Order: sequence, then structure tokens, then C-alpha cells
Amino acid sequence: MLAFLATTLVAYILYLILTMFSGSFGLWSLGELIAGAVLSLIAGAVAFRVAFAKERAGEANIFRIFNPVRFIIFLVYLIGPFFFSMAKSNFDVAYRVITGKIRPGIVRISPGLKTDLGITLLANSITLTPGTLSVDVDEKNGDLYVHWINVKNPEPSPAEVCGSFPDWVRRIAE
Amino acid sequence: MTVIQAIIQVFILVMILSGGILAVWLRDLLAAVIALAGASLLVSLEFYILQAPDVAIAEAGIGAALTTAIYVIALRRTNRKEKE
Amino acid sequence: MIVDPITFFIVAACFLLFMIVSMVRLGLGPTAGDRIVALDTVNTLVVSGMIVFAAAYGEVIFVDVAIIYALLSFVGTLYVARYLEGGL
Amino acid sequence: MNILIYVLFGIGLTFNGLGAIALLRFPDVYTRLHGATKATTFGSIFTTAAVIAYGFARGGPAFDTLAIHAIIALIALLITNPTGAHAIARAAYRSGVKPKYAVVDKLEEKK
Repeated sequence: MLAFLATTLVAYILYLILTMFSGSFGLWSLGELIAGAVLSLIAGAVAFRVAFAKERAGEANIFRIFNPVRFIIFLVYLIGPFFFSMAKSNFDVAYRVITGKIRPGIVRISPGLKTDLGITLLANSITLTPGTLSVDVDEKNGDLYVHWINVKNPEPSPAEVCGSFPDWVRRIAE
Repeated sequence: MTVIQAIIQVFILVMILSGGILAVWLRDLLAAVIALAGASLLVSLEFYILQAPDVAIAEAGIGAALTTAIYVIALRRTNRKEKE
Repeated sequence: MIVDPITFFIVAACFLLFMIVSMVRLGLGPTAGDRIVALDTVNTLVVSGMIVFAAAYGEVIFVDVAIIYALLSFVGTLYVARYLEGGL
Repeated sequence: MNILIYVLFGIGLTFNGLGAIALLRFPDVYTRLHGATKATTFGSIFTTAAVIAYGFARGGPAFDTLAIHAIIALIALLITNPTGAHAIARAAYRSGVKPKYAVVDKLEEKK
């Protein structure tokens, strides 16, 4: 029931953002509001099993994502360290494109995350940050196999590959 | 203004043509499917430039997602390499 | 003072040039993986080019095409990737 | 405002071009994915930011809507792009493409 309500709410908010500035009734027109409510109810009824599948989330309480504190931490993470290291990674890529100096290899790191959301977030962050690209994941214990374009150490610790990201992700998603 | 728009049209048409030629010429059928997906992607961009966004949405759905899916499923059932 | 629309057309022409470069890799990539990488790059460039064109023509509905395209091209990439790794 | 838009376009086009050149210059699938994914995502952020700045500077309901929809398109791009790169890398590895010039390959030792 809670999953259904949460999915409906997210769909309704997305619909309202998409149709902003459409009418005279405040920011929205009355027809848009009603149509959005009906459509998001349908979407919630169809999709809540997929969006909040309990057996794949790892732990019981999967609604921690809706905690506003986590949202604020997530925004701070996106604007602060994530964007900074993304800019750094692009200058790194530019340097390697121009000079052609590479020393690639696939290494294994074990960040110790448990939930699906945390692993997804960390893998996507790793793909967009300096010199690393997540290739495969070990589903039993959450280890990540990372293609590293400039291998300094064949058996690195997580901090060596992706900096402080596991701590941030643990604060957001676990 | 019109010069730049003409240059844009020429670029897109050249790329559509090269995508189609690749789709015919490649012997690896998976590569041919990928080239065809690229060609239909650029056809959609061409519709978009000619200011027909509804046709572009239809072409995006059919060309990029549906046709690729159908061809890949068909490849699954048959051979990947084309015989001489 | 607001930018002249011709700027957007020049930027879009640059995007098309980069797409041609990526199409070269699509043509001569030795393995299928290289070709999918090139297709993914062309997808990203087309989506951001569509956003720039929408600003050039000044129409809102054009951006919606870009949103739909960003989501649908992902489906195509995933299908080919699933085929390559032997699933599906 | 004008100068801001030009600067954003300049940065975005530079990185997009680097991504396209990286596709030609690097030797194998994984390094090409490095160049293509990172550089084009970063460049797309900047060109879309220029369009968003243009929309808010023009003002009015139509152009505000354009800016908001551009933000949504950017979010869609930011979610799908690294996920697609991960899928391609995994598919390439499982289809038997080994990384060229690799000094270490832990995934090989697992199997």
C-alpha cells in the first residue's frame, strides 16, 4: 500500500513539473491537474511492484530514500565533490587523449555496500570520475570490478580508486 | 542563416547515406543492425530539423527501440554471420 | 541583449561534425563493442543537439522529443548489449 | 548574460569534440568507453546549461518551460549514460574482448 502511494506521488510530481506554466488556474489548469491525478494513479497501480521490489532491495526498510535529510545530502554530494571530480576527470581524459599515455587494467575493490541503490549509485559515480569505469559487479558480496586507465597499484583500497565516494554513498543510501 | 541550415542538411543526409551503405555492406549482421539503428536515429533528426516533432517521436520509438529489438531477437534465432 | 539564433545553428553544425567523426568509428570498428560505443556517442550527441535546436527554433515541444529520445535510445543500446553477453 | 552563454557553449563543444576524437585515438573498447562516456556527458551538461541560461534570460512562460524541460532531459541523460556504459563494458567483457595492453586483470582470475 505504501509502495503504491509513493509511486503515485512521484509520478504525479513528475507530471506537474512537466506541465508547469500551462494554464490560468495558478501555474496549472484544472484539466491538467485532474488528468495528471488519473494518469499517475494508473502508473502507480501498474509499476509499484517494479519500483519497490522488496526481495531485491536487500533490507526491510526501503522507504529510507524518502527521508528529506538524505535528499539534501544527495544534492550537496552532487554539486560539491561529485561535480568537482567530474571536472577533474575530464581534464584527465583530455590529457590522455592528447598525449596517448595509458596503462590500463581491471582491478577489484570491495567498498562494503549492501543495498542495490547504494551499489548502483557508487557504480555510476565511478563511471563518471577520473580514470575509472565499472565493468562488472559480484552480486554476492557487492564487490566491483573496475577498469582503471592508469594502474598505480594492482590491489588498491577503495579510497585509492574513488576517493571519499563510498562514505558519501553510505550516508545517502544505507 | 540559410547557408548554415543548408550545411546542416547536407551533413545529416551524408550521414544517413553512409549508415545505409554500411548496413548493406557489412557482413557481420549484428554490425549491420547497429548501422541501421544509427541511420534511423539520423532520419529522426532530419524529421526534427524539418520541424515535424510528432513524426520524429514516432520514428524514434520505431527506429531506435522497436526495430533494433526485433532484429536482435531475429538474430538470436538465426546465424550472426552472413554466408557468401 | 539576447543571443542571436545563428549561434545555436553554428553550435549544432559542430555537433554534426562530431557525429561524422563518430560514424567513422561505427564503420571501421573491429569488434561489435566498438560499434555500440560509437552508436552510444552518436545518441548522446543527437540528444544534446536536439536541445540546442529547440532553443534555436524557440519551440517547447522540441525538447520533449529530446527527453523521449534519451530514454528510447537507451533501450536500443541495452538490447544489443544483452545480445552480446549471451542473455536475452 | 551573452558572454556566459558563449563561454558555456565553448566549454561544452570542446569536451564533446574531445570525446569524438578519443573514439578514434584509443586502442580498445574499454579505453574508448572512458573517453566517449565521460567527455560527452560533461560536454552535454555545459551545452544544456547554456540553453537553460538562454531560456531563463528570455523569460516568459514559453521559455521558462523550455528551460525546465531541458533540465529534465539533462537528468535523463545523466542517469542513462553511465548505465549504458556499464552495460556495454560488461557485454564486451562477456563476449570475450580482452583489454589490450592490460597490466592486471582481476576479472580473468575470478573465472
